[in-house]
Amino acid sequence: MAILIFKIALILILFLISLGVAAYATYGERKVAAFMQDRIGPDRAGPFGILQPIADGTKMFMKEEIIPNVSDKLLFILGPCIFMVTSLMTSAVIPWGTAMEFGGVKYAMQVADINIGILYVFGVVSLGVYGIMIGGWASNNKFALLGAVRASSQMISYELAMGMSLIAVIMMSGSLSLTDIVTSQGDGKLWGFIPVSGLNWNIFYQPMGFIIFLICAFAECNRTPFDLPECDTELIGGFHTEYSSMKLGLYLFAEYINMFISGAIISCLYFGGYNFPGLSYLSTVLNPNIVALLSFGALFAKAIFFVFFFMWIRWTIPRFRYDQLMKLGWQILLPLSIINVLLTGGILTFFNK
Amino acid sequence: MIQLTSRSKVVVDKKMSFKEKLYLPAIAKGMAITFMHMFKKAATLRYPEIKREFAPVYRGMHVLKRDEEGRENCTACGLCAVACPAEAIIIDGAERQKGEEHLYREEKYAAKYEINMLRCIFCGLCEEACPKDAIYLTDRIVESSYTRNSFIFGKDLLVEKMDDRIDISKRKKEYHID
Amino acid sequence: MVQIDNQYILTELQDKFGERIYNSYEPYGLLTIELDKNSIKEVLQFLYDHKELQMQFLTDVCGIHYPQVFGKELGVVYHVHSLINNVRIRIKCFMPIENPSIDSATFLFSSANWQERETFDFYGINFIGHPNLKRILNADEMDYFPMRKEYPLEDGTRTDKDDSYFGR
Amino acid sequence: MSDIKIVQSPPNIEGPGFQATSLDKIIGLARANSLWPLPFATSCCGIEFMATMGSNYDLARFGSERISFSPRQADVLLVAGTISKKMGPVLKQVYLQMAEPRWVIAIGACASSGGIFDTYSVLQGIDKVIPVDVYVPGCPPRPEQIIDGIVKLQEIVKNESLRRRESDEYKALLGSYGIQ
Amino acid sequence: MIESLALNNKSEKTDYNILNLGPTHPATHGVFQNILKMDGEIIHETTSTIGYIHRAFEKIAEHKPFYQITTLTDRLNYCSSPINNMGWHMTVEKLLGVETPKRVDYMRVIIMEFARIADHLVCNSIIGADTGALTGFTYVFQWREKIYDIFEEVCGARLTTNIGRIGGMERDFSPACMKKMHDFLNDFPKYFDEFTMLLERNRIFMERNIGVGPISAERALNYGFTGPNLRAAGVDYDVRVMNPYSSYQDFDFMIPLGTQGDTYDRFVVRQHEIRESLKIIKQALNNIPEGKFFADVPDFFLPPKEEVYNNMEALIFHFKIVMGEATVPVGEVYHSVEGGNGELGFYMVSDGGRTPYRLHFRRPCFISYQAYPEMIKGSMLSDAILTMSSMNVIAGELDA
Repeated sequence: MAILIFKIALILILFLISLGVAAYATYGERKVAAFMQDRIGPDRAGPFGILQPIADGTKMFMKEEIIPNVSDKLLFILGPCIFMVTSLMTSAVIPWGTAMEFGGVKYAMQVADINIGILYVFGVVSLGVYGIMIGGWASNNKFALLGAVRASSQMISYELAMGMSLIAVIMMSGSLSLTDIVTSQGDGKLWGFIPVSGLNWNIFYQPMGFIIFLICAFAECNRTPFDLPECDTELIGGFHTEYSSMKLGLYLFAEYINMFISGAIISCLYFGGYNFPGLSYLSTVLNPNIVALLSFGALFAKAIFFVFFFMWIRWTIPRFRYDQLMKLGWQILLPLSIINVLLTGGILTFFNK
Repeated sequence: MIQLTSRSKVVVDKKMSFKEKLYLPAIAKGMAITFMHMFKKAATLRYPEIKREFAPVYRGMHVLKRDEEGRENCTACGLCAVACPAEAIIIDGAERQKGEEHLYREEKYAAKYEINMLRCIFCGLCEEACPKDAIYLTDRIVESSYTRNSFIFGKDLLVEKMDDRIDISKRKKEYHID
Repeated sequence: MVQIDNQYILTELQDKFGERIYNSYEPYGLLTIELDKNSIKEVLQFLYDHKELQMQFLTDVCGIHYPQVFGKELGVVYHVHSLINNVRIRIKCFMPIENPSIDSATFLFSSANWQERETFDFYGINFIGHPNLKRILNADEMDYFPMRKEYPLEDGTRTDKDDSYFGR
Repeated sequence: MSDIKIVQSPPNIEGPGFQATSLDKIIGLARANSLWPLPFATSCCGIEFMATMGSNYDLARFGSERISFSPRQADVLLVAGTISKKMGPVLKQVYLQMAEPRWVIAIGACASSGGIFDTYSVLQGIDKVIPVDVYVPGCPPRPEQIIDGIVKLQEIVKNESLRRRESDEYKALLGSYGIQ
Repeated sequence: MIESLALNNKSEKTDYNILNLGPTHPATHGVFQNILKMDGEIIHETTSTIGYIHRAFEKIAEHKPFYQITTLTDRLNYCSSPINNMGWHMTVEKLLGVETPKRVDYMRVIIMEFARIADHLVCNSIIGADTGALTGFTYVFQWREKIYDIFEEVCGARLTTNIGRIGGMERDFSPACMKKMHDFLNDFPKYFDEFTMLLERNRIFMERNIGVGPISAERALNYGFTGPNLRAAGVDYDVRVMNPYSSYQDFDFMIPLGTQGDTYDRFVVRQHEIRESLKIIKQALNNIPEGKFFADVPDFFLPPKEEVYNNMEALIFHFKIVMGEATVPVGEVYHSVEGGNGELGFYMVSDGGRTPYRLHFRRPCFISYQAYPEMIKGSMLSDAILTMSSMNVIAGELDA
């Protein structure tokens, strides 16, 4: 019973955090963009403009909802819902921190520790594209349709390379469970000879895999340089051209949640998740609950850094063209990720003999 | 390729070096640039609070000048209205009556002087056309408003207030005639 | 190597076309010829193919309207440029306002396409052989040719001016 | 934020049913700080609008930097530049596609009144086809003036009652433009 | 047999997608409408409709005295209005047979080259923005702002400048203005390099642009291309060199050339033209001669205000000029300058009246934009948008 309460509480907290992060990521995006462009950014709504997301949200709620006459109404409403739900669901298998302890019972800071966590992430993420697809198709607008088609083909091509790059990580940890992958990145000997504490991260073993995974994550989140499904200058708004009011808000929100979650997943896979130097020492001296919060903080900070990184990239580089994107996905990233798998396998067998 | 002069040179190089082919170096360089800009002082002026200084010759809202004794300079000759490409100026002239010498400098004066600020393109031709030192454009901007009628500026808004003289000496042109 | 100047061009043209060149003069140094409108195609082709001249750049096409010249009310003015020799020539063709028509230059210059459409739009000059002669700048529904001198500039929808001042 | 002075509500939002309640005020405040523009930039004023978006003036400070080119998502239609008679129906179409509440700013002499183009082909002010909330003079207006226009519009938005869009006056206003 | 069937199928494909791009599409930057017939994302056929901001410049010009037409030329190519202004003044001066002093020429060159920089900055930063890199746009717009400051210091306006007068300049450069110009020359190149580094050799950007919307030199000439677009195709036609006006023969500069006439060529050519313009401005600022800033044309150049107040003769000239009653020779004149987008020509017919009898603008955008359907045929939607922004089609100039 207690575990149920804990899990429900965790789900609620994660839900709120995701939403809060997404809301403030919109603000962060605007501020980051502004600073990179020598501007100030929103600063009128509240001190430093921190109420900006609230203003935006309120406005969107109060805006008139337009459902085009020519659209498929059910699907039109379903699209943003699917997108939002899937983006929120992904966070379920992420180990957010070390275990908490209440009354001598340990509670893992993870909604569901399923032993195929990674596969679950993949499954849910690939469902997300249905949200875009359905929304774009139901709008009955050519720009939206083009955006939807671009989105789905992009997702399909990049998921492959993403999966291949992950296989290398799975080979190293020998498990599909995210918890195992994270714990294996704690203490140990880096490259087999440098003793480290909480820094035995996969990034040091899998730099190429990381880059491939990162690029694919960009593509999965529809962020520049892969924001073809919604690029302003070509498709106006892409798949969400016809959406107004909060349905548009859901799309925009979900995009930022996706960014946050992929930041968290990247951290878990390559940057040690909640591990940080000195974690094992602290857990011996401090209350486990405080340690759990600290480790959660570490993961959170890493995820936020990646959100920033996403924005940084967005405001720096141009986007690809559709055919170049396909070429990059199939002709460069996929072979590279296969090579990565082969290399990893070779090295593993060579050294672990 | 057709060569017409001897002063031309092909400047485009479409061959990518290996480093350029790698994508990442150029991206990293770009990211470094944008990152450095994060710590630069923003170029922004917070406009309604901090106002940018305009050039002294800026062509903003018009003013109908008075002379040192506070008399209106305008003599309603109509040259400004003729010179206006937007035909935004309407003048009604009237004869100066006895006892009004302290109000108007010339024998004729503009009983009605209206500029339609929405039509006006602030080209400054009226200022140039004025032979009587009467109309000037100033470095003040015309504020936006809610109705079209509120942009018809009559003499009440245009004639310079005695307690708020506008210095236009910097606008006057200097001619170096040898 | 021949000296390419206005005189040379004029002689070449007169040798070839003779009487069909009605008039020629050089305002501000630019050779201008008035041409029989039926020979515009031939002249443009001649200038284009001429070994020395190579007038292969059509700078400009525009119309003009002289309502008081009877029988020659509408005109088309061509500016042709030889980039190699850096020489220009202006060709004018006039035609009566009833059923004005002239051969299109699109057979030689792709750039003539829109310029002729514009001229048609403004003056109603019919370019024979033009691939797509319809209005370009104005709305298709327009039923007059606005640049002809008899049509006013304003459409009378402006409400905020008083025309009684200063002879406007 | 603090030193924005309270002004009299502008003339076109006064009248019965227009007095803002406190809920209205909060929502008005939110809306005013999140005016997403749809730049309908046709000519010179469009370039000045770009300058307004640029670093030196930064429209983002007013929460308005998220340009939405899709009319469904925009709150304020910024008409910048000459609207010819050929363009008029397009402009009206865009206005119709926008979701309520929607506002219109006419930027520059051409959009507001026709400017120097008193000709057969130019619409003498966009208020001939759609209702306009704020006029910005100038040809083209300085970025300061465009920001002024946005600030003036924010005043309208802040003080607008939520019921205004259902009121008869508003319907009559739209009706006069042939919008049901 | 099977092959021919497949071919047949391809050629008889009838279900094309029709996509209406514009007139308010964001990438069209205003008012161009292109109806694209598309096969997936490949453009098969394009129909361009223009005229959405037709403002009847030529008709207005027939109703306005000469000095008021400057305000019209401002609004032709509003990205580089000073060039248009100067071109118009030079046309009238050519008609009147006025010789301008060297100082006027140099001042004009400085202003025109600044305008060219401003124009090319807009174009290139918009190419960047259309590829998705918005930041470069904000960087160079700060410098465009500085050019505006200079214009403001010279004439009092930022964009539609109404700069210069028939027979000279409106006023001399003020010391503050000179300082701003020198500051610009000193600081701008560094920041411009930054912009260049962001885009020019970035593989993503290069791949987006190379081979996009190409046009061969022959086709470009046939389509009447001029300016950077023609030079990108590899023809070094530049009015400043071929028919120097306003003392351009005094300056040493190079004509940058492209090879294929694709978007990348156009981008790089413009980048280099900015650098060349800087060179010209530097030379002009260093060698600017002393002297009057107006020519001796009492019939057109307004006398000093003090003279007007006190001197009857000056007052009469003043009235004559403003009323537009100065005598003009009868005749016709064609003058062209190198505008932001190419040869900007003015063909004026004067009948001796107060207004031109006929004034035709040779608008480079209008003429070169016709090639657009041909240039984007067979390319993708994204390419079409880049091609359009790289041609720098300015609506005001296109529709007149």
